[in-house]
Amino acid sequence: MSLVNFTTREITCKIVYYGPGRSGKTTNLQYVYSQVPSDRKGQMVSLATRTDRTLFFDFLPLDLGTISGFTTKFQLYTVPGQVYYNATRKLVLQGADGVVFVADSQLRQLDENLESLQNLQANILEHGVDVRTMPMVIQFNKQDLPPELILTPPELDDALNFRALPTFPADALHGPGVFETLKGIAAGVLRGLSEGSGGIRRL
Amino acid sequence: MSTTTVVEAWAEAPLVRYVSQASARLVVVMTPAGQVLAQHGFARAMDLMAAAALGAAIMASSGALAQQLGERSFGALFHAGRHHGIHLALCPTPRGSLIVLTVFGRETSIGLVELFYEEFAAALKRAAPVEQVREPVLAKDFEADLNRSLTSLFRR
Amino acid sequence: MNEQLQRALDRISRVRGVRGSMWVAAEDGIPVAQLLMEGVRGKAVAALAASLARKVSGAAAATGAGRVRFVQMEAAGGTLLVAPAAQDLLIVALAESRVNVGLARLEMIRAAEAALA
Amino acid sequence: MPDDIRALTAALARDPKTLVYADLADALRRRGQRQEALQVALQGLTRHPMHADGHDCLARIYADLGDLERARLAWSKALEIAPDHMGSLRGVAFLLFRQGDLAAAESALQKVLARAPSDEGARRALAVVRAGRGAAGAAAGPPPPVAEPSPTAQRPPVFFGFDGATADILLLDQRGLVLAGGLTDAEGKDASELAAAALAGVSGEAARTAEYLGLGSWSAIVTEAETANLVVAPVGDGALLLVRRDRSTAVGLALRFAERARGIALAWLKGQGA
Repeated sequence: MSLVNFTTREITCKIVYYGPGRSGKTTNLQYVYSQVPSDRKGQMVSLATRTDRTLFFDFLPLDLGTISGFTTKFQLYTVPGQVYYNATRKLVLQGADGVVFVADSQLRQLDENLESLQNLQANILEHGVDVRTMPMVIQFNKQDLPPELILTPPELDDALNFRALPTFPADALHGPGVFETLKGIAAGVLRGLSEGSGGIRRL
Repeated sequence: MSTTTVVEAWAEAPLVRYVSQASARLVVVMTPAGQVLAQHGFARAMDLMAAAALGAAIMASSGALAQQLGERSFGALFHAGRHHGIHLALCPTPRGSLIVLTVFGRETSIGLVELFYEEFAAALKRAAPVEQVREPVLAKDFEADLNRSLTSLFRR
Repeated sequence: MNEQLQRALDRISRVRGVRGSMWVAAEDGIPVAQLLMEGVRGKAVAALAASLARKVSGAAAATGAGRVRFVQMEAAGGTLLVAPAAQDLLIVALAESRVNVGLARLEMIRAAEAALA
Repeated sequence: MPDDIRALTAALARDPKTLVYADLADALRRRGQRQEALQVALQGLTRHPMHADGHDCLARIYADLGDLERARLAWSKALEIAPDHMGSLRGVAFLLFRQGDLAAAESALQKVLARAPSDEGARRALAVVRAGRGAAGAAAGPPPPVAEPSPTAQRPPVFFGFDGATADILLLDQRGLVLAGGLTDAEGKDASELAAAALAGVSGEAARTAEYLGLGSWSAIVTEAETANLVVAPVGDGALLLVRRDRSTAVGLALRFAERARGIALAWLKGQGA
């Protein structure tokens, strides 16, 4: 749950980038890290294997600036994508204020996307949170690959987006879509802190 | 911010006392999700967040390991380094479970840290309020601010 | 090793007025072996005695007195005794004020020297 | 008002922008006017936030006031601005020593000596720190003789008539500042300040230990060491007495001697209005 410090007027939110293995979650964080001036970010912490696969999580603290008079900080986390790391995924997901689901647009990865999405829902449920109230966006990553290898955003929308969540086509390696995705999830999470919203509901 | 700062005021008095009793160099009180509630000794907010994220991760993974072994949880963890030691412990409070990470140097000892941590944990438990339903904090039109902030963040 | 440590504690605790004795890891301030009467907080005694011994050793060095063999802190409600031994161990005893310090000290220094061997 | 302080105050009044404030603050500190010193230093630093000498001076004032955390911060600031600032390097080493972090104190003193190999104070302190850490033979040889006169001569002769009045009896306050008496090292040189700094930590630790273990207030610590027996005892409100006796003196006798010295010290402190 977002942490609000009324004395210093600070908000801190935890955002988790979720998705199947090699869909580009870490790449999203790396791109953000490379673009943001150093006074607005902290060290990027990566707990990765020697082959650069995320072992536990990546972590990037980000200073978004002042919103409605509150200094707003985001903590971006990724989870390991591989199926057998579910225990760690569940740990990282704990206390998340919002989730970015990074889908791999490649046709041959469709099943992995679906499996990961189901796994996300199950893990959110296990934390006792009503999935429908968890701010979430979907990013269709790798849209830069040759058209014959990937599905188009409308096709992916049909296949993955049952809850009519905001979606963002992206090429995280080179940047397009990364910013829009972050903005989308930020808006979703902060809406939960604004007037007339119920926020995340526990079951 | 290199002395003590707190997000929730009730944590301040117990923390100040603990730091001085245990001669701790750095202390972070956080939620199991890695959100910082109070800290002492960090020079940069961003270093603090990374320490909290890693501390919460250690606690979470050792807790998961404990469960696999049929233990309820490990009460506290201690690592000794050449110049620093860390003490990491779970502290149940009415505000929910909290994690306390303590970094200490050779001027004190793990024995003293453990001794005074017990008092600290008890003080936190006494001081913590039950988590309350929160009033909305942001104005309805926060999105204009968000756009402006993100645009400057990405220098667009 | 463990048995030898325990035997030393037995002997020290037999001295009238001793409420508890323990071997303490000096650097960590943690009890290694202990024999305590009810109501004595072993962890607290170990942590505080080790810390006191360290500060006293620093002061002794600063006054040019050299390595410390025995420390005795007298207080209104009792006496704390500490003797540094080998392998970064301390032998610590908590006693009532009326304790025969000479006797307790003898047993402790003997134990410390035995641990050295 | 002594002349130096008057002259410095006048100089600062003529030109508030000068760096003289640091000298004035230090002069005030040396006279024991710590609050005034603090005010002058803080005001000066608002005008000269990058003045390393000013931060160094501020740190000394805090150290005298017993606020070691603020002292540490001020010295760190000075070293951020001027990494080779000798006063601050020495100050940091002193702090670490006083806090009992001998490992860190040793490396800090080595830094001082690397820049000023002829700093005798640092060399002696290093030898003591190493002895305290039990590093056999690590001491940097016996320190060469120092020409300066022993500062014990300038201290009040409170223990006049006692055996070892200026060599084996030391009265200090809770911040580790020498009040009276004196302590010499094996070469007969004054070691009072170093000993006082180390002892200040003992007093606080003893009080805490006695309190936590439910022993009430502490009355004495007797230490048998390799070459001497030491008795440390609280005197009145916050002062501390150290008595050093030869190893051959029975502990009981040393305690009686300390008790007599304590009586004298207490009477003297009362006379001082303390």
